[in-house]
Amino acid sequence: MTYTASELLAVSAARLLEDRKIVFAGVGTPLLASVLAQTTHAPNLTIVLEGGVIGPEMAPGRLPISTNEMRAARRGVLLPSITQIFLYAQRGFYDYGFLGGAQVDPYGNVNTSFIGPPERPRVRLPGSGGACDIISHCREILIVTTHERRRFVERVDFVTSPGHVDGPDGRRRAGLLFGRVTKVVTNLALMGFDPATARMRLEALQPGVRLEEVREHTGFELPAPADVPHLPPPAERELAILRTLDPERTFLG
Amino acid sequence: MTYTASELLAVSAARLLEDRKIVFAGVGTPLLASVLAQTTHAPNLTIVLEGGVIGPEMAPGRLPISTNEMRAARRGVLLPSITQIFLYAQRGFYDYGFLGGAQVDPYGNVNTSFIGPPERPRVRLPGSGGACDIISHCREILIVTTHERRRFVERVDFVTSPGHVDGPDGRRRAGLLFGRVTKVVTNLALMGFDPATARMRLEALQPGVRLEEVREHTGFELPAPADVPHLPPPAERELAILRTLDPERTFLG
Amino acid sequence: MSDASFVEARRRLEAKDRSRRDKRMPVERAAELVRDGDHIAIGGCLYSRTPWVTLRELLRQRRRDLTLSRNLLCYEGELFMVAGAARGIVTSWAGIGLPWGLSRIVREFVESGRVRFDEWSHLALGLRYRAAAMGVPFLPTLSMLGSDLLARAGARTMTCPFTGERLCLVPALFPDVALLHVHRADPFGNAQIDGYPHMDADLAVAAAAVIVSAEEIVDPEDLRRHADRTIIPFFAVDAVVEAPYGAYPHECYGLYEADLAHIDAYARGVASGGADAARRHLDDYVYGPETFEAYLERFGVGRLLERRRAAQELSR
Amino acid sequence: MSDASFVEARRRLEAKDRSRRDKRMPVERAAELVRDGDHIAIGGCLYSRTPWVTLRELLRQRRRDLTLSRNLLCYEGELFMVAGAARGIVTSWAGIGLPWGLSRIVREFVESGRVRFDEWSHLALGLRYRAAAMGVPFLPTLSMLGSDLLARAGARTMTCPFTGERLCLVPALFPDVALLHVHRADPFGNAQIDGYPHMDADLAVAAAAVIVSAEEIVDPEDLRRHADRTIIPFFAVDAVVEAPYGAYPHECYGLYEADLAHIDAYARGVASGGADAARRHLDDYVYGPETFEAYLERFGVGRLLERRRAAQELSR
Repeated sequence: MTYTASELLAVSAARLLEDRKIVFAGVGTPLLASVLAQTTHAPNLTIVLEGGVIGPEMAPGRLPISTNEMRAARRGVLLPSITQIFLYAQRGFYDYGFLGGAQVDPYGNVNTSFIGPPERPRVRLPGSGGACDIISHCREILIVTTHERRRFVERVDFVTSPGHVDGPDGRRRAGLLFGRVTKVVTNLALMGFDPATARMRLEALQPGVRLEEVREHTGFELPAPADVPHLPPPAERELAILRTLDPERTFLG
Repeated sequence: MTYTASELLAVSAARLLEDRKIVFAGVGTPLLASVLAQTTHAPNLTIVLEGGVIGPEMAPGRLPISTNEMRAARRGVLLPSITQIFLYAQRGFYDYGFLGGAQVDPYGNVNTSFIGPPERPRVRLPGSGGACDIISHCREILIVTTHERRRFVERVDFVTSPGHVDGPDGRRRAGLLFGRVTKVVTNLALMGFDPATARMRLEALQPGVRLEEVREHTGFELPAPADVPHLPPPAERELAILRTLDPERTFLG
Repeated sequence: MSDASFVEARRRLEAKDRSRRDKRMPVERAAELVRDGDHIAIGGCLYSRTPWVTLRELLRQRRRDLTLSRNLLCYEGELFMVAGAARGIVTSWAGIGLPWGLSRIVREFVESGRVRFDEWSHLALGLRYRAAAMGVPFLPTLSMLGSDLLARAGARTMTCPFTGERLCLVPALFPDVALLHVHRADPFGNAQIDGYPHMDADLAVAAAAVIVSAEEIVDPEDLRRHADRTIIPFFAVDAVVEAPYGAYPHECYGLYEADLAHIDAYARGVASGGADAARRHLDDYVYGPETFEAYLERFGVGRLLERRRAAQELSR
Repeated sequence: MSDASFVEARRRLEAKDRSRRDKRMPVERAAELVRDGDHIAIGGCLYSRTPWVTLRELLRQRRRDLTLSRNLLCYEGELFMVAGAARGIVTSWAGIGLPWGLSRIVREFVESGRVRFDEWSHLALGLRYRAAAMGVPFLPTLSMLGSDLLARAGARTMTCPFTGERLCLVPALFPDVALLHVHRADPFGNAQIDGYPHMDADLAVAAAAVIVSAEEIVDPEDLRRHADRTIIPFFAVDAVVEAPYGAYPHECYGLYEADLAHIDAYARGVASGGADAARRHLDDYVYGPETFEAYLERFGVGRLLERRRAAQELSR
C-alpha cells in the first residue's frame, strides 16, 4: 500500500485523538485527521474551527480551504465570533490543538513568522494566525509537520508559538499556566517530551523508517529508547476515508 | 393647573434633553422624561435602557416596571446583553444618563447603598444597580430626585456613585476621565455645579418656590445668583402626554 | 468567599466531562449538581428569565450556606434567605422592583448580619462574570473608580501602563454552578435565547457546572438551521431540564409576560407580614407542590394562557 | 503608529454626530470618510465578507499611507501594497489561503522594508479591537506570553494582583475607520450579519468612523422583528452603502460562496508574475470598471448566480 506524507500525517494524528474530546483544528491535515478520527474510533469527537464554528460535519469532497468560509460551518451548531472561539480556548474547554510550522525546536517552540533575523528577515512568513493562541490555551498540543533538517532546528529564529519555552518550568515562568505540547507527529516519527528536560525525544518510528534516518533529518540531538517501536502503517480503511474526504487531493498531496 | 412632584420632575428633566442625542434611561421618571421629550421637542432622541435595549418606543399605558422586561424592549432595534449595553456607555456613546438617590452631596455624589455606617447600617438600601456605571460613563449626568433635607446632605454616608468626588479635579484623580454630573433637578429647583469648586449651586427655582424654601430643604450651603429665575411651569400638553403614558399613575404619583 | 481561584477554576473545567452526550434529566437530579456552600449564579435579570424551576428544587432539597450572585436580585433572594439556604448575596441591586420600594427581608437579614451582601456596580459584576468566561483573572474598567464600592467590594486599582491613568480591576467570578433558563436547548445543552440575552452567555462559560432549563427541548437539527442564534455551547453544560413555563411567575421573552399581579401580592404580603409572609409563600409554592407541574397548577391554566397572550401581543 | 490614544479615541467618539439619521450614500462619498494616513480596520476574515466594494473605491480614490488591520489579511493587502496605498499592516497572518503558500508580494514589500508588518496573535488582535470596543485601554490575556511576539508587538506584561502570576496586556486598537460588509442594514446603520460574526461587532464599536456596506438596505421595521439579531448599533455607523455582492469575489455567508477559481487565477498570476500581475489585476478590476456594477460585470451574471446556488446548497 502506498500513501503520501500528508496521508501518513493525517492517519498518525487521527489515532492520537480520543473519543468524546474537543479538538481545535485548522484546515488541511488537522481537519482531515479530526474527521478521520470521527469516522473511525471517535464518533463523539467535537471539532472546533478557528473561523468560528463548533461541531461542524464535513461534506466529503467539499473540505474548506479556510476555517472562515461557509464550507467550514457546515452543520455546525454554534457560530461564535472569532474572538469568542479563542476565548473558549483560553477558558480551558478544548482538549486538543494542532500546530504546524516552518521551524520547530527541541522544546516544541514553533516559528511561523521569520526565517533569519526579524529586523531583516530572509523570509517573512505569514505569521501566527491562531497558532500562538492554540499552543497557549489548549490542554494538549500536537505538532504535525513534515520532517526536515531545516525545520527541526536547535533554536528557532523566532518563537511565534511557545512550546515548553526553555525547560520544564519554562511555560510557568512565562505565565503560561495551562496546556502543554505533548506530541510531535511527522512523516518519519512520533515524538514526545522528556518531563525532566522538556526536550523532544523519540517515541516511535513511522513504518519502514530507521532511527538514523530520523536523526539525519533532525537538526538537534534526539534521544531515543533502546528499542524504538514502529507505528502501525495506515490501514486501507483509513486511507479510503481520507481519499473520499479530499478526492481532489488539495491537502493530501 | 395642578401636578404632582413626579410630574414636575419628569417635565423639568425632559426639557433638558436635546434632540438627536442618546439617553441612557432607567424606568420611572427618567423614562417618562425621555418619552415626553421625544413627543415634544426631541423626536430623534434615542432611548437606551439598562436591561439591554436600544431605541424602544413605549406603548402608552404599558410602561415597563423594570428595564429588563418585555415591555421595555417594545419596538427596539437592538437587544444587547446587559454587559454590552454598559460597555457602549464606557466607550462613550451615550449623551445623557439619569440618576436618583437616597442621599446626594454638594459634589453630586450619590448614595443608594447604606444609611448609617456600612459596617452596621441603619438601612441597607438596594444598591447601585447601574447607577455607579451611568455616572462614570455617560457624557452628561442628570440627577433627578425630590428635594428633602435628609436627602441633600453635606456628606453622603457612602459614595455609591461618584459625582465630582471632592472637587474640580476629583473625577480625574480617581481615574474617571470622562463624563460629569451637570444638573440636579428637583421638585423645588434646578441646580448646576460651580466649575471653580465643583459644588452644587442654584440655577433656577421651580414655579412658586422661594429661595428660602430650597435652602430649608437642603442640608448644605447652596449658593445662588443674585436674582434667581423661575422655571416655566409644566404645560398642559406636557402633563397630558405624561398622563396618557402612565394612566394608572404607577410612576406619576 | 466560596469563589474558586483562577487556577483552580481552570483545573475544574479541564477535569469535568465536557463531552457531547445526552444530558436531559429531571430537575430533581439536576439540582444535585449543587452542593451546600456553593456559589450559585442565577441567569436572567430581576423578573426576567429567572430559573424558577431549578431554584424551587434547590429550596425543596434544603440546600444550605449558598452564596447567590445575580446582576439584579429579585425576591428569589428573599426566599433563599428566609428558607435559611443563603449565607450571602453578590449583586448590584437587591429588591423586587421600583414600585415596591425597599425589600423588608433583605434589610432584615443583611442589617442583622445574618446574610452577607457583596455589592458591585452592575457593569462591574457583569465584567466579573465576563473575566471568568474569558479565562482571565480580571478585567479593567473605569466603573467604581471614585466610589466607596471600590475598596469595599474587593476590586483593585492599577496605574495603566499605556495611559498612565488609574484603572479599576475587577476579579473574575467563577461560580460553582450557573442556573440558566432558556427558550430552547438540544439534549446536549446547546441553547438559544430569544430577546434579551442578559448575562447568560457569560455565566454559562464562567461557571464550573451549568444547569440549563428550557421551555423546549429541540432536535439538534433545529438548532443547526439557525446556528448563528445559539449562544450557549454544549461543552459548558452539565444538565438539561425540560421546563415549559420554567421561569414563571417571571417572564420569558416572547412566550409569557411576568405575572405582576402575583409578584405584587407577594410583595404586599411581605411588606406587611415580613418573613412570615415569605414562609407562607414557601409553603404554598415551594414545599407544598411536589412537582413543577403541581406548582404551575397553583397559578392555573387561565393565568398562564393569559400571560402568554399578553406576551404575544407585545412581541407583535 | 496612527492608532489614536485612549483618551483621544473617546473624545473623537463624543465629538462625532451619533444621531439617528439617514446615512445612505453612494460608496464614492462614503469612501471620503477615509483620509490619507488613516488606520483602516477591515471586517470579515480572509475571503469571507471582505468589504470589497469600499476597498475598491479607496484604491480608486488613490488613498495613501494607510495602515490596514485585519485578523487574517487576504490579498486585498497585496493590492494596497502594490497600489502604493498601504504603509503598514497589522494582522496575525497575511497570505491568501493555505494551498497558495507564501505571498510573494507580502514578502517583497515587507522584506524590503517598504511596508511595516505588525504581527499579533489572532486572539491578541481580537482583544485589541475588543478593548477599544469596551472602552478600556487594554485587555489581559495569557496569549503571547513566552513568545517573541510579545516584545516585538508592543504588548506589556504585568504581575496579576489577584493571582501573582505574569499576564500579557494588549493595548486597545482604535481604528480611524472600520469597513464592514453585512447582510442587511437599515438607513440609520443598524445592521445584522448571518452566519459567522467574525470580529465585525467589535470593529464597529472600536473605530472612530464606520462604513457599512450591505447586501440589502431594509426598513427598520424588518430589523425590529428580529431585534435580537442586530449586532451593530446605528450610533456607531457613519455611512451606509447598498451593495449587493459587495464582498465578491469573496463569500457572503448563505448568499454566495467565494469565487475560488478567480482567487486561484489571481494567486497563480502573482506567483509567477509578481507585482506586475497584481498591477494588471488592479487595472482590470479596480481602476478600469468605473462602478461596482461594472466591476461585477467582469465576473458575469452566470458566475454570480452559480456562486449563489453553491451557497444555497451549503446552507441547506
